[in-house]
Amino acid sequence: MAETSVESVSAQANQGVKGNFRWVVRHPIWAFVVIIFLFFSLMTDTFFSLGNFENILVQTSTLGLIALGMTIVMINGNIDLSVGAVVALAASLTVDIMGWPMFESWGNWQILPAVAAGLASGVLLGALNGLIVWKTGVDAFIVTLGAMLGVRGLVFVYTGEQSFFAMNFAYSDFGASRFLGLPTLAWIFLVFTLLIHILLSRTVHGSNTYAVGDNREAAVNAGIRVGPHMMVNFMIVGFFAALAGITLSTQMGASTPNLGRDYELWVITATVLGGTKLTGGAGNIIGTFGGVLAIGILRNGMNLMQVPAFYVLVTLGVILIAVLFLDKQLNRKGDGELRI
Amino acid sequence: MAGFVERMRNGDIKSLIARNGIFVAFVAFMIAFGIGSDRFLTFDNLESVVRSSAMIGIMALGVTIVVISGNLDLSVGSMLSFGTVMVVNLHDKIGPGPAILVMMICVLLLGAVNGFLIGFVRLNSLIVTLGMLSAIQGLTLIYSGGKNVDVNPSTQDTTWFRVFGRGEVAGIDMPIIIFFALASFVGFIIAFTPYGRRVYAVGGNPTAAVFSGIRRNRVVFSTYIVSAFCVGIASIILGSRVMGSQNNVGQGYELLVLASVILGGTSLLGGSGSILKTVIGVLILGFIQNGLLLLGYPYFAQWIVTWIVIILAVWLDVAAKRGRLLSPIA
Amino acid sequence: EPMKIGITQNNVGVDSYQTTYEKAFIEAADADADVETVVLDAGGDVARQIAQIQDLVQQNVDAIIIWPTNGKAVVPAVRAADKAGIPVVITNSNIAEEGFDFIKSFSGPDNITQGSRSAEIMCDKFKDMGIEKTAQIVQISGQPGYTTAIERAKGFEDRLPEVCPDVTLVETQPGDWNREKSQRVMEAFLVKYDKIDGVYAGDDNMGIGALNAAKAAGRDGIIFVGATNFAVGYEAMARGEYWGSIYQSPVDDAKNALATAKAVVEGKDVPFLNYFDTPKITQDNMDEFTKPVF
Amino acid sequence: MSEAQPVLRLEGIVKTFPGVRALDGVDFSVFPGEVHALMGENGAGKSTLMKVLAGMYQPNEGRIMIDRKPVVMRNPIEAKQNGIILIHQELSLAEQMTVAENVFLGELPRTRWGFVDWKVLEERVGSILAKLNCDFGPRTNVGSLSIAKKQMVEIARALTHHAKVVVFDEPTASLTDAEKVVLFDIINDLKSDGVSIVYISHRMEEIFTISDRITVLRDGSYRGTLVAADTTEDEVTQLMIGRSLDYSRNIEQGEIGDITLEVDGLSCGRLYSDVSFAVRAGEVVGFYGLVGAGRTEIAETLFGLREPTSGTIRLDGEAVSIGSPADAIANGISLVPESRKEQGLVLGMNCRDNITLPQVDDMTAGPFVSNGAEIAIYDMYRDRLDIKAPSWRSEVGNLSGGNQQKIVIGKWLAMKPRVLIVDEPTRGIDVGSKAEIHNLIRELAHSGYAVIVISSEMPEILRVSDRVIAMYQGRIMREFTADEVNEDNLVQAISGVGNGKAA
Ligand SMILES: Nc1ncnc2c1ncn2[C@@H]1O[C@H](COP(=O)(O)OP(=O)(O)OP(=O)(O)O)[C@@H](O)[C@H]1O
Ligand SMILES: Nc1ncnc2c1ncn2[C@@H]1O[C@H](COP(=O)(O)OP(=O)(O)OP(=O)(O)O)[C@@H](O)[C@H]1O
Ligand SMILES: [Mg+2]
Ligand SMILES: [Mg+2]
Repeated sequence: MAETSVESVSAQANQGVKGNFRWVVRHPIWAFVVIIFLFFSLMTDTFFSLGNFENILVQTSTLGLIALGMTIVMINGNIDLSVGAVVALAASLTVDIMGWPMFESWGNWQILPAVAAGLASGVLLGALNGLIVWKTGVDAFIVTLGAMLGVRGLVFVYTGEQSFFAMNFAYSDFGASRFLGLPTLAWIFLVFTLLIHILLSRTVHGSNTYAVGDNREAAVNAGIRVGPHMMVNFMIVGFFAALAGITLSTQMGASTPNLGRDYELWVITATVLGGTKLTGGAGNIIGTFGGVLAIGILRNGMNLMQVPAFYVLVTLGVILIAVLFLDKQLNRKGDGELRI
Repeated sequence: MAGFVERMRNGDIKSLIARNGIFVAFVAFMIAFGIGSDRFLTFDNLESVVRSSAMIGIMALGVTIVVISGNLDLSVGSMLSFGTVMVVNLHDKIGPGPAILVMMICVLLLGAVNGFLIGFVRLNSLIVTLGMLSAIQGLTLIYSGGKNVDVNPSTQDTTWFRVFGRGEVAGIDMPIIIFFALASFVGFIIAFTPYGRRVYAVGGNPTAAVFSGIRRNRVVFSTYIVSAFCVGIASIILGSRVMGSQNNVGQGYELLVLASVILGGTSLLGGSGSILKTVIGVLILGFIQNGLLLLGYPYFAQWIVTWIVIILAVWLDVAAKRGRLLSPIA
Repeated sequence: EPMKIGITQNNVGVDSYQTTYEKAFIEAADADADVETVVLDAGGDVARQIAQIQDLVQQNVDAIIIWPTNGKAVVPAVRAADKAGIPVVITNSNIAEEGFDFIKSFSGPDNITQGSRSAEIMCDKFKDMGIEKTAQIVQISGQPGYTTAIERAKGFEDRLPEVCPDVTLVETQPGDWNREKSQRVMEAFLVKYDKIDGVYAGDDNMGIGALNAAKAAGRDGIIFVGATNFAVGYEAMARGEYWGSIYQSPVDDAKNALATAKAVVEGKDVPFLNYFDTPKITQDNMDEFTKPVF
Repeated sequence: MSEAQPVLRLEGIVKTFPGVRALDGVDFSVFPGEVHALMGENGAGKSTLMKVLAGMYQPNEGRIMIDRKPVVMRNPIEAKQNGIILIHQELSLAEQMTVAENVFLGELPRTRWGFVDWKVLEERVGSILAKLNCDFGPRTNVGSLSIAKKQMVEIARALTHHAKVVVFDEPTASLTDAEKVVLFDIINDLKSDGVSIVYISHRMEEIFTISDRITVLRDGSYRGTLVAADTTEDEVTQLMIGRSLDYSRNIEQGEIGDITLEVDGLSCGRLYSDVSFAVRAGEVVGFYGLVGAGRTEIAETLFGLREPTSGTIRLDGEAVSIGSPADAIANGISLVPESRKEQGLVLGMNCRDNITLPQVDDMTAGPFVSNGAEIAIYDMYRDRLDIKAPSWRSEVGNLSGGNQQKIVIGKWLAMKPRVLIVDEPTRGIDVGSKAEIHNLIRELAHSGYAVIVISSEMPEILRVSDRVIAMYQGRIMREFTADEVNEDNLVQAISGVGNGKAA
């Protein structure tokens, strides 16, 4: 067909010009990460050092782990606002259970059932959210907005408003431990990032995740069991929220009922900055990783530059919008686009 | 309205209930609490609940319109902090009238920034308003230097500014009157004017709206102006009620406001929803908090009950619309 | 070379106290040629505070002052700083005992004592009025889960039965350090309880919110006792509407913290619990105090 | 064939929606290896019946038998397991994914490790696409395809399975002739493999080309089954709409007035270039060309949706600049867009509000929209276009495809424009209504409108146009008057051969 050859010739020419920028166009957040990285390296003496990079990795690992799960549910066309509350629940459960008298004789092994219980709580709440979304057909935004309040309530019921302290120092030692030259928490984050990247890009479940988010009705028609599929994804995000709560509590050796407040908003921000669409069907882990790093570097860099607290808020807000704007400019479509 | 009357005449009560699941939820709820506590259905209590819901309610009016047009506004909470701090701070300096004027202009400007970025530049509304949430919070702190602001105590009882939060007309508190007046006004505009029709169309299918000659950019822009206007009004009431303000008074309101809008059955996808239902949503949320307090439950019980009620109410609403309880998704 | 002292605060801008503290801290540091500071704010988030402590360790400051967002959760971070050889001073509200080994000193008010003192103020007033056998009171506490809120409530609740065993605390609800929230909570209390003789609020800001509600409902004769005396509270006392509070100066708080940290760096001896005094203030003795600046 | 047992039998199927009895005791049976056409007016219940068959809807009454065993199919998955595949009337694709992923959606091949087996996937899809003569590869993004090609992707799905029954619901509504030929070959192949086909279309000539038997539905009830070889178009039409069609009722050309719209040297990037033509009041100009020829893009430019890179547009002799559809409407230009779902309708709104949307500003009583005026307009076009909807309050999204299209047309006719552009106006419209719409277009021209008709159906172009403009790859090749034009020279002009003036 003649008209396609016209198209493809010009498309090829296009590729030649833009070839090198293609990757950046697909992940504009990484351009931004590089820019702020250079900026803070030049502006402060303390930013550019291995120790600081490790700090950034560990500090972002909390948001980062949750963002992995959030990316999946958002590609799926859903959202989970309850992650912050799940962070607090898992942390409180884990830290508390490890101190139960029944595990006293277990020594350091007492950490295991506690961690298992913490993770299970996240997975279960995820399953509950997913089940409600599936069976009632109520939008995930609403279901998880409710859960965000309700789970926080459960945390307060469980803890009686108290913070818990991990008597077993092995727990917080783990949070500070290193493995093969990197902080263990950084490893956990990196390994799960890789796993989820593979899950999304290589497996059937990953492909279905995109399909369901892209066009739920089409997915139903094509015979994907959309309900259970979504439920699994909610369980994944619940797992990661719980895991983040646990790794965070290993850093603190303690838990507080207010842990994870506002995390949902920051995680969603990082994910969207990474190119995941709120409407579903698009996004990837490479972008999310960039989004998480961007927020981590910004916060760390501004701390090191001693930006006054009030201005940090303004700067963060403005930068969020600026990145979105950058993304829009890079992804501008050609003359095929209508002026809608 | 005409449809409503007609359906009543046809005796089609079942379909009426089906279409308005949220009202049923509301009534059931009021009865339950009325049985649980003898104070619940007293005039004083009802008035107190509606009064304390009025600010969330007024903000929810604007957010409803934003959501109907297919967007979100998460910046209302920090905008409320900003407006309240500003109007209270300026009250003693330039007098209540100018203070209100200057504050309204500033808040509308913030709304215009939202509207411009989302309507004309076409940036994602969730992230823009989230960014604005943070930026406005910072602006507020810079403006106030982080300090609480207060109306000079010696004028607190004499300034006419007190009317908005503390005044009464015919025994009814002013915030309630403003809330219902504004709700009727906005409700009529959105339901019965060409402007309202355009807002629904833009939310329902933006492409088709543009193909129908609607200037989508302007419509989206305008919804954020309306939202900012509502926040401005809420700021006046809050400032007047408290006669002072903190930099974080509005923190967390964005999600409460959104929750009540959604509770009323406005879909986040845009194109549907109504002010009347939002008002019901606001009242349900207000009564949950109050009802449990009266029954003597601790505050975190409110959160758990809110969880259950939000899901049940919205479920009832969508189930009624689709005519079956469970979703057909396999 | 000046010494470098880093501080991570709880949540600047959440109320005037913290803001005034920050200002006073920076002013005091600027006035002192020997000190250079890194001033950070955790925004109320424990995780962010831990990150900030790590960043300060990374910068190798000479001392770290921490205003804990949570007394327990910062302990491992404090321990890490201590391991890195950086002395830590805690300010305003203390950390959990488990962390005492890793800090040089605590500088600040004693929140439990403050709670007890508020209970005493309340009780003394009831005795004056002769209603200590029948009085019913309500409590409006600070943001749930935060140390200051918990300690003040605990101090109050423990002390009250000791001094006035017949006074009943009928209900406690949080006001989140927020005047408007507190006003709403009080409105609900007023509907619910026909008899309220006293209100204890976790700070004056919330106390004034409660007072607003009582005034609007036309309920006179309620005794309001708060903590952290704010300017609005002081003025309300002057008008005779508000009974008493605890006088606590953020300027003293800040200066005390900086001085403690400086002394630690210089290797001087400092008391481990370096409390500064927070006296009772009521309508009777308020002339002895200047009006708070915040 | 009649002695064989039906592979599929639907008995007494009843399906109701709030306020509508969409199916009222329909019987329908399909024999192995036959092509069974299902016909009926818009809203007769064809798609609903097929959705019941595919497990998307549960019937209120009646039963489904496959191989003489009653089955209950609660969802599309179970239908698939029973060997039933439905190619939807409305496209049902994941737009942001590749062709390959879409074709095997829900059943992607796996490797031993549970990963997607891309190699196998691409091979299998590649061979299916080759069979369908498609010029795009398995890795192409579906979102970048034209509607016709998306339709081919849908059709490709039918070939992934060994199905018992394949249902095509109006597959040709947006296919070109070339693709149609491929489709019919595929259908014949399937048939010779013993697969049964249910084929829905409003195009008589297709029905008689490929079907063995024809079942007609009317207002949700069964009207009869005819053997294709023994019947005529007229008989089928009679059964469908209760009367014969009178194709000759073509309204005479009225008085041709002054030039209303004039386009001079209009270009828009790579989409089309150097386009010049004029339309006079009282005249219908048809634009014909292959899909992708750039006709839609010209219409969109005139309607303010694209910015031309060069050239001028004149209305009544005055140059105008049209920045948006709002400007276009203010200038008296209307466009019935190509894609009803995306561009034409707000699916969640009711019928009345959709029809009056472009002019809602003018329908006020005081500050409020006037209920009466709106309903009057709705009623008028409902009657004219024979729109079948339970009431004006029905959500447009719940109407049948053809009735949705009628709402779009009604919406733009109600504007009473000076220049009316209609892009593929009768896509999915039944024969009766189609004739009615053609008459309407003629009538409008007669009363002084300037009308542009874009269509890929040659009979339609030939029937309504006073002049025909043939386009090829973004350029005007030739202009014909109604007297000159015929099928042969038109086909020649749009395929780029011959003596087109711009060639
Ligand atoms: N989900 C629904 N809700 C309400 N009514 C519906 C729904 N789906 C279909 N209908 C109604 O059922 C009737 C039959 O519609 P259907 O789509 O089956 O028609 P069709 O024969 O396929 O028409 P077309 O030729 O236009 O595609 C119509 O009156 C339509 O309005
Ligand atoms: N061969 C092609 N390759 C890529 N995109 C195409 C191709 N053909 C058409 N398109 C694009 O697909 C969209 C819709 O295609 P459609 O088939 O309606 O083409 P069109 O230009 O409108 O054709 P016509 O002028 O015949 O109506 C248009 O935006 C068009 O640019
Ligand atoms: Mg159909
Ligand atoms: Mg076209």
